[in-house]
Amino acid sequence: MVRVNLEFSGGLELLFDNRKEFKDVEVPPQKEGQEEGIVTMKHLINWVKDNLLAERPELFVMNGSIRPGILCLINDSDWEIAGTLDYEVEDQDNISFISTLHGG
Amino acid sequence: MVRVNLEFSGGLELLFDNRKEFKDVEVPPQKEGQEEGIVTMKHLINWVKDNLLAERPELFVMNGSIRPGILCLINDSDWEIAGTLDYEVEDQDNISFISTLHGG
Amino acid sequence: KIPYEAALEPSQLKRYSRQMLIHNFGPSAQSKLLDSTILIIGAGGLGCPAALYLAGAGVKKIILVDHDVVDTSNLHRQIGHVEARQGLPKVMSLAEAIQGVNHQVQVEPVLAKFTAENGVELASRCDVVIDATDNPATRYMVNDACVLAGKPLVSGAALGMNGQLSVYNYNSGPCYRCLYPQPPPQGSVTSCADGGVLGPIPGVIGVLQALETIKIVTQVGKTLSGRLLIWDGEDSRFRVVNVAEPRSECCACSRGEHQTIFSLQDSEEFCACKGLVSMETHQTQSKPL
Amino acid sequence: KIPYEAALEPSQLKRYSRQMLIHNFGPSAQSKLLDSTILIIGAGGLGCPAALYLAGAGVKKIILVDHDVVDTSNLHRQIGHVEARQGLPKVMSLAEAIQGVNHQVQVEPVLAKFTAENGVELASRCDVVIDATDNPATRYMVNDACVLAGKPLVSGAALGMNGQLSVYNYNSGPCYRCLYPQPPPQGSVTSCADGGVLGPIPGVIGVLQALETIKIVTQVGKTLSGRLLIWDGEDSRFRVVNVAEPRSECCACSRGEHQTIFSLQDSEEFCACKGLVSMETHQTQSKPL
Ligand SMILES: [Zn+2]
Ligand SMILES: [Zn+2]
Repeated sequence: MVRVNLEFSGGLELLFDNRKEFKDVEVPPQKEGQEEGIVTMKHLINWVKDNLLAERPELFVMNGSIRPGILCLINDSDWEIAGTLDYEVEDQDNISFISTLHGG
Repeated sequence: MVRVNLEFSGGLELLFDNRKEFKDVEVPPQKEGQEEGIVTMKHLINWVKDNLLAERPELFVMNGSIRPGILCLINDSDWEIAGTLDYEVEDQDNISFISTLHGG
Repeated sequence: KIPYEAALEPSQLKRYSRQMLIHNFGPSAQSKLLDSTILIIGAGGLGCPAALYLAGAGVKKIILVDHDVVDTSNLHRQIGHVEARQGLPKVMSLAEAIQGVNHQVQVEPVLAKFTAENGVELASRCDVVIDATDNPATRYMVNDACVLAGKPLVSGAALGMNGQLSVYNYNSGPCYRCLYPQPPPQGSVTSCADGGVLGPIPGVIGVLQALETIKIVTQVGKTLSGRLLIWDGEDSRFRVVNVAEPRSECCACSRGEHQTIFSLQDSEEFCACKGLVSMETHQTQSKPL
Repeated sequence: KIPYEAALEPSQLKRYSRQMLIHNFGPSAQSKLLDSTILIIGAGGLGCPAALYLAGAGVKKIILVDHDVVDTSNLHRQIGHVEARQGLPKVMSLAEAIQGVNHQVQVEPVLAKFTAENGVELASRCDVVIDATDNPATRYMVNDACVLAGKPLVSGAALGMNGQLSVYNYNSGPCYRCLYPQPPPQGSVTSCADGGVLGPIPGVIGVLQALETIKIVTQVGKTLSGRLLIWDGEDSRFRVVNVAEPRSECCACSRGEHQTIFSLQDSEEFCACKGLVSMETHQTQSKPL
């Protein structure tokens, strides 16, 4: 079990009942395979889809990851730096999902 | 001895040889009176004046505190919230001094 | 009950359609804007962008206060003025720019300083006050006028490559004096004429002043009341910090035994006694800091 | 060696005096600005404030690219346009506004889309490219033109009450494709015509684009290269986050076996194959998100 702070913004909050912040959320560890007991970003994204997402999952997940056009930040840095899907989430991590904007 | 991160901005850096950041600065504890061994903000301001300030001390300190027109932040909050001069500085505190602007 | 849309004319519906589409904004917020009067003190680097974006957003009326004329050295940052209007009063020049963007907005140009004589009356006639001035004496007086008239104050400042912004006297938050009870001593204040300023610095802060004003009028979003934006444009660093609660011994807003400002004459005396003068930008003699 | 001041005419000295006073800026930075050409793609909500502040700052030349005309629904945020110029091409309208602010700035209005045919040639003729467009297809093409021509890209975006800004292809930092290798799928992109936008949002981002451009041209300060500004105007929250290093398998900028973009025709094919279309704002059919 890890406790994390989740955030959805840039318009993405509309998929989450217009809620931008989920503080101190308990995410249960994954149960399958070699990674039992830990929470990877892959697992967390799936858990968010099943438990927090209010509508249109195709606008949040795609091919087992987040949909292209969504930025993911782990503790205010691009999740690429941390290792994307394989990153093991730690207690009190701040994880943000932000829609990339194209308007002007 | 405490180690703190100091910052001067909003134009105040001009008094510090145009240097905005002093990372991991060692400030020795005060030696007098009942507060021996600790570092209060009052002591830190005095120490900064004597050890880091490059010019025109009258633009940094006044009547034993910082000059009116300088904001002090302790860990990104107004130092009023922490207790101003009496606050006891802790290791790795981020302390910022920022000149208040009036131009437009 | 007539829906809000019905209250908007077809030309308004089209003009404001893009902002009415925003989630949480909509026609009710637009109607509040169309009914609001904004006082902008200073028609310079901050006041120009603030006024133009509020005109675009469709406020009912903008009152502009400034005593200065358009100078060549203003043009790099005061984008409501153009070369052809050099020498004209800034309030007339900016009024013309506002009307060009949106003729439905009423403009009242006041060619005067903001003083103890006109301050409270001007603040009383508006919904939000924007401090876009350039010196501490006027900033204290604008604050006191807002406290006396009970109006929210959106206060911006810019110098060099740094900007600051907050909202005062709003939503049980502090006033400007709560944050700055003591004025800066003489000789410690740098003006844009002394220290210089890069155009986009007041540009960003002025546009943000328009945004905070829109948020106050429409009650959409969370304003900077109780918080202060500190922006270093040189490093592209933005910080929003929490400031202290209203000061219980504030001489302006505490409404208790510590209150000493009961009129703008008291405010004027405070400034005189502290050596603060309402300086002309081009006449300042202070040292650069 | 002639001092830089001598290279400036008296009228320029006065006009730019306020920015030349800034510590670390000075006449040498001003001379670089006076010698710079900036390409602005999009003369709308972002392009208007970016162009006006660059004109004020005194760049040598601004090339404006846009194929659209001024519409009533633009006026709330596109402050380079006025009611009297509705129906005119945006590049002509904004050119007129630029000349009003500073007739010494040369303006080249290009009434066209930014395409595979004209893109690299336009980028090659400037020092910095500003992406002020409104759709992902053009954003990929603008990025690729910058990589092919070796020019820094200042890229801004705005929607609803949110803004984003970064600098790409500069100072060994990543390009736009390094950050966004996969384009958003069809139906997931929201335009300002769908989702709405509050005027000050592109206002702030556009002014910040002018500032980042000035910093690149003058080499003063630290740009947003390798960092991304994420701004929530509803809550007044600003975050500057670190983004990853240039992607070694980037199809545009990696210059290795993974490079597949060798011309803007390749870029066009990429967009076509990914279903990205260079949409007109008023023709989009995508769902609101
Ligand atoms: Zn107060
Ligand atoms: Zn790349």
